[in-house]
Amino acid sequence: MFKAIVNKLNPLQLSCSFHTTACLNEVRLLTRLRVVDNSEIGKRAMSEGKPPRVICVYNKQRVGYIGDRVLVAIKGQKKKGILVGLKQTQKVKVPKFDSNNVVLIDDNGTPLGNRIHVPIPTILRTILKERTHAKGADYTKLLAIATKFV
Amino acid sequence: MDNLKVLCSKLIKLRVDHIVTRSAKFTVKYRPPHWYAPKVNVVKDDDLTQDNMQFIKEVISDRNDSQQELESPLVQSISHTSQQWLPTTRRVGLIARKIGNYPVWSNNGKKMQTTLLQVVDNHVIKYIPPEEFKPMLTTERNWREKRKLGCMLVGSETINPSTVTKDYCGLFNSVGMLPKRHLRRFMVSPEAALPTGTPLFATHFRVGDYIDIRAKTIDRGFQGVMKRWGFKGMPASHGVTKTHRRPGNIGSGGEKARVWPGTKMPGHMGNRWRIIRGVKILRVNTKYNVLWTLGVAIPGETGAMCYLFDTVLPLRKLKSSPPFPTYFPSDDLPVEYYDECVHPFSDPTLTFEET
Amino acid sequence: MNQADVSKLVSKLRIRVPAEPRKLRNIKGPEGRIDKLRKTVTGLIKYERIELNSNRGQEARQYAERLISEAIRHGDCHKPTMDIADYWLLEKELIHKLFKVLVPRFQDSNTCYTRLLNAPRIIHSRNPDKVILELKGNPYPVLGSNKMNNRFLIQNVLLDAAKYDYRQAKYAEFAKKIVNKEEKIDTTETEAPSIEKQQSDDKLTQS
Amino acid sequence: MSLAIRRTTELIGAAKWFLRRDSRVLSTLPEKVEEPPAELTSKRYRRRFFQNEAILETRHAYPEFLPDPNPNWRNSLREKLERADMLERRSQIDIPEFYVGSVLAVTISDPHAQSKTNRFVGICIERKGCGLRAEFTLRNVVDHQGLEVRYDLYDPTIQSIQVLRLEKRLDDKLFYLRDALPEYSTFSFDMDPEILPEGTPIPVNPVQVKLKPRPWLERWERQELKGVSNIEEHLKEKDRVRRELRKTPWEKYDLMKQYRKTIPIEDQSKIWAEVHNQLQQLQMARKKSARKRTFTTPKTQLG
Repeated sequence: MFKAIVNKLNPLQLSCSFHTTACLNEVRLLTRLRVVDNSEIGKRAMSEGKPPRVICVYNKQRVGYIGDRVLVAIKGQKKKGILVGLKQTQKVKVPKFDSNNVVLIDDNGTPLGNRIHVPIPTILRTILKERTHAKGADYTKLLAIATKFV
Repeated sequence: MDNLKVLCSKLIKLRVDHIVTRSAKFTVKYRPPHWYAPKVNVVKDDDLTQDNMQFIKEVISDRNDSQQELESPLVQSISHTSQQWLPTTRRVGLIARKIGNYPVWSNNGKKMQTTLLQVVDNHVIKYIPPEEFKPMLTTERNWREKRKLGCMLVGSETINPSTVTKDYCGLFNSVGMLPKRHLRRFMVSPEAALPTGTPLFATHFRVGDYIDIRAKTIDRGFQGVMKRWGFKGMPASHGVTKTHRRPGNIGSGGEKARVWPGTKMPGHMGNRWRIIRGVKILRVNTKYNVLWTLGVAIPGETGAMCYLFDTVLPLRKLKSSPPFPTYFPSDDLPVEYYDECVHPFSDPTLTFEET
Repeated sequence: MNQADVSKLVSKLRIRVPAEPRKLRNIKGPEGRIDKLRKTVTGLIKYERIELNSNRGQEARQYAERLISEAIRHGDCHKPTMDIADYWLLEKELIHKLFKVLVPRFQDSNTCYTRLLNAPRIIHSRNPDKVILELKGNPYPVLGSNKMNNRFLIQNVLLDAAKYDYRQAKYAEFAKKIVNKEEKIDTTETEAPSIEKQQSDDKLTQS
Repeated sequence: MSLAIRRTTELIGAAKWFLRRDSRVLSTLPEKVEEPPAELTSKRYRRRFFQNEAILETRHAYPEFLPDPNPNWRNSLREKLERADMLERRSQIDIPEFYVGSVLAVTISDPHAQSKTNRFVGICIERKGCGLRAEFTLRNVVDHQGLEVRYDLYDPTIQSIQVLRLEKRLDDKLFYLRDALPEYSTFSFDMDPEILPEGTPIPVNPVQVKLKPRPWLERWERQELKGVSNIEEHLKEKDRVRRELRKTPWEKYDLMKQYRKTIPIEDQSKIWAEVHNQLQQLQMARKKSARKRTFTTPKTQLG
């Protein structure tokens, strides 16, 4: 309600005028992500202006790096996702993205959507192959729905 | 008058007693090794004429040239001393200067940071066999009998003899060498002994070998606990006042109500001798005598001196015989030696094959 | 490692430049520091010899050297150099002095343009160390020791004698070598000439 | 013959000197006091100076050959070895001359990719580091997604660096493209290389980008950027006041600060004298191969 009034008062100012993110651009608890696949829930969340928030990063550092699994809160549901692009400064030859991108998956590693509409770093191919175990979840299905690699 | 005499005698006794009590407690803690001589610069204030200054320079350069012309004494002695290298023998080390670091790339495309160590003008000054070697006093009792290693003095970087003391200069003059800026002892097995004047080169070590490096760390002065020991400090806000970078508690109460020895506290950081063990040699330049070693953790800033010797780590020890007792000087060497994991810059671009 | 700035070209200073600049304590911060140095540089150009606290003297020396080297390199037709001179010299008539007097004076010199000497210090005093900063070629009497080289001092007499002996020995050896070579050519013998160990000077071994 | 050449060079030097004098007469600034012996020396000095200047111009194209100016990290032998290694790498692949603002296409051999090679096209927004540590960053917008890739210039996995558009921009660093509208950093991957006629100076692109509304990644208003047009629209009074307070006009005149950031001429000319010949030869070889390529391509099309 209040936000709507503020938006009406100054239509140019779309968001608050100061930074609310950490300067390192790390993906940590409660970071907003951008869903880049065409899953139904993801598309709706992004179009409504309610991007998902990280509620758990499945690694020891609790900071998400490229290819890490995260648990996100999206549209009142808990979904798992894989980080496929980061804002943080990357190593040489690994692309740095302008937004933190996530692809939603289910527990078996199958993506919820069937297309990814942004480029994906090639290093993800190696990382996801390493993470995949014979009897566990198969994350390499994500690579099959990618449209472009950089 | 009598009173004064009595007082004086009492005082004398007092003084004598005092000294006696002190001397009973007094022990020799440190005596510098016998080859150590102070090396302070002589203040040059003799009003010499221009002509005589020139003359002194000429003599020094002549002596320098004559030393350069001397060939390695190994040439004569190597033929009859055919000692075999064993895993237990200890070879002589090198004195090197840290000249910076830059990356090299490995064969799988990974970037590796390397430190460059330049072996500058190293010569064997003297060998003292184990029987004659009497090092400084220590608290250990039977230490001297156990000693089976000889002492090898190695010097690096010839300097102007008029800039060092007579004592220091005499040490080199007695063996017919010009004084060196850095003098260092290496403990070696008797079979690895070398004659005086043997030049040591970077090829003393091979690529792929592991070495230990001893050097002085960067002097950082008096530092607090956060920098010196990596403590976390305390929060910047939330009601915290005046204690953002302080150590906090340093002890508990009760019987342990004191500061325990070894507690990490603020103090002087750096400027102390440290050894980094098991550093791999990736590349050797024979023209400039430069070693490329893996990693940037070699102590000291750029331009610091460091001492290199074969590693003592059991798993990285030398497997096969290195150049023993040292590298035998010869012509027709390749300028560069590369380890097999290193991609030389003169090689064509790396490509990966599809699997 | 940072890339060097390529937009500007500067001449090398002939003095040792420390890696870090010295902080001159000032209430106005970095701006006040530059103001202080401007006053000092102006004073140096004006009076050619000044006495200062050591840290300020060491710092002002670098700026004065840079100013003169810029003036020599670009001359007075270069707008940015004029701007710099205008900023650093608070008294504007000194700009003329810089370009008309100091530039011709230092144009062909191979050494630095200024001299920094330690001023005499009162022992056990709590005053800061003082230095004397001067431009070279100034009209004042020379500071520091002005000892003439005396040929008749004992060390010079001894060295003269040693020099004579040394040179004689050297020439003799040269002559011997040449004779040996000639003999070699004549008889084609393969004997290497014995290298005599050069006599070392007493003075050298002592010092 | 050689004497005649020397004569002509002397004449040219004298002519240049006269020109300088004339301009000085015209200007209102006071003329320098001149003495006959000083004239000769200054003439010789100037001639040497002009010869030197040509070599020194190389510094813009190959800034990574200059070492870090921090005296604590400098060592002449290490710098020499490093330069030798750089030239050896340059003899293997053609690393062209490019600047911040040029559009490049980089092909690397990538063990992660399916075809084991990877090509990226983008505008160079930053060049940093010296020696073998030299890096550059490319930026592009692909599928409405901004991307930046950092490359080591002397990485042996780089197969080729191709300059698609050789030009400079108004600023040294183009980080503001991250906050600019995406069309300013969008470049298609199948862009054709634009060939500059030989001998032309590098063109400066005077384009001024439009920034998106705030929030921004950095405080662009404080950086005195020339390549941004609409920075004032997004500022409030508070920002303008803060900008005025943070200005450091004296830094322009801090002579020692400049000195500590640069390598002096005497050191530079030594470095360039060492590498200039080899760089020139590499450049010639590159031109030759480029000419060959232009001749061979129509043939293949016909066949």
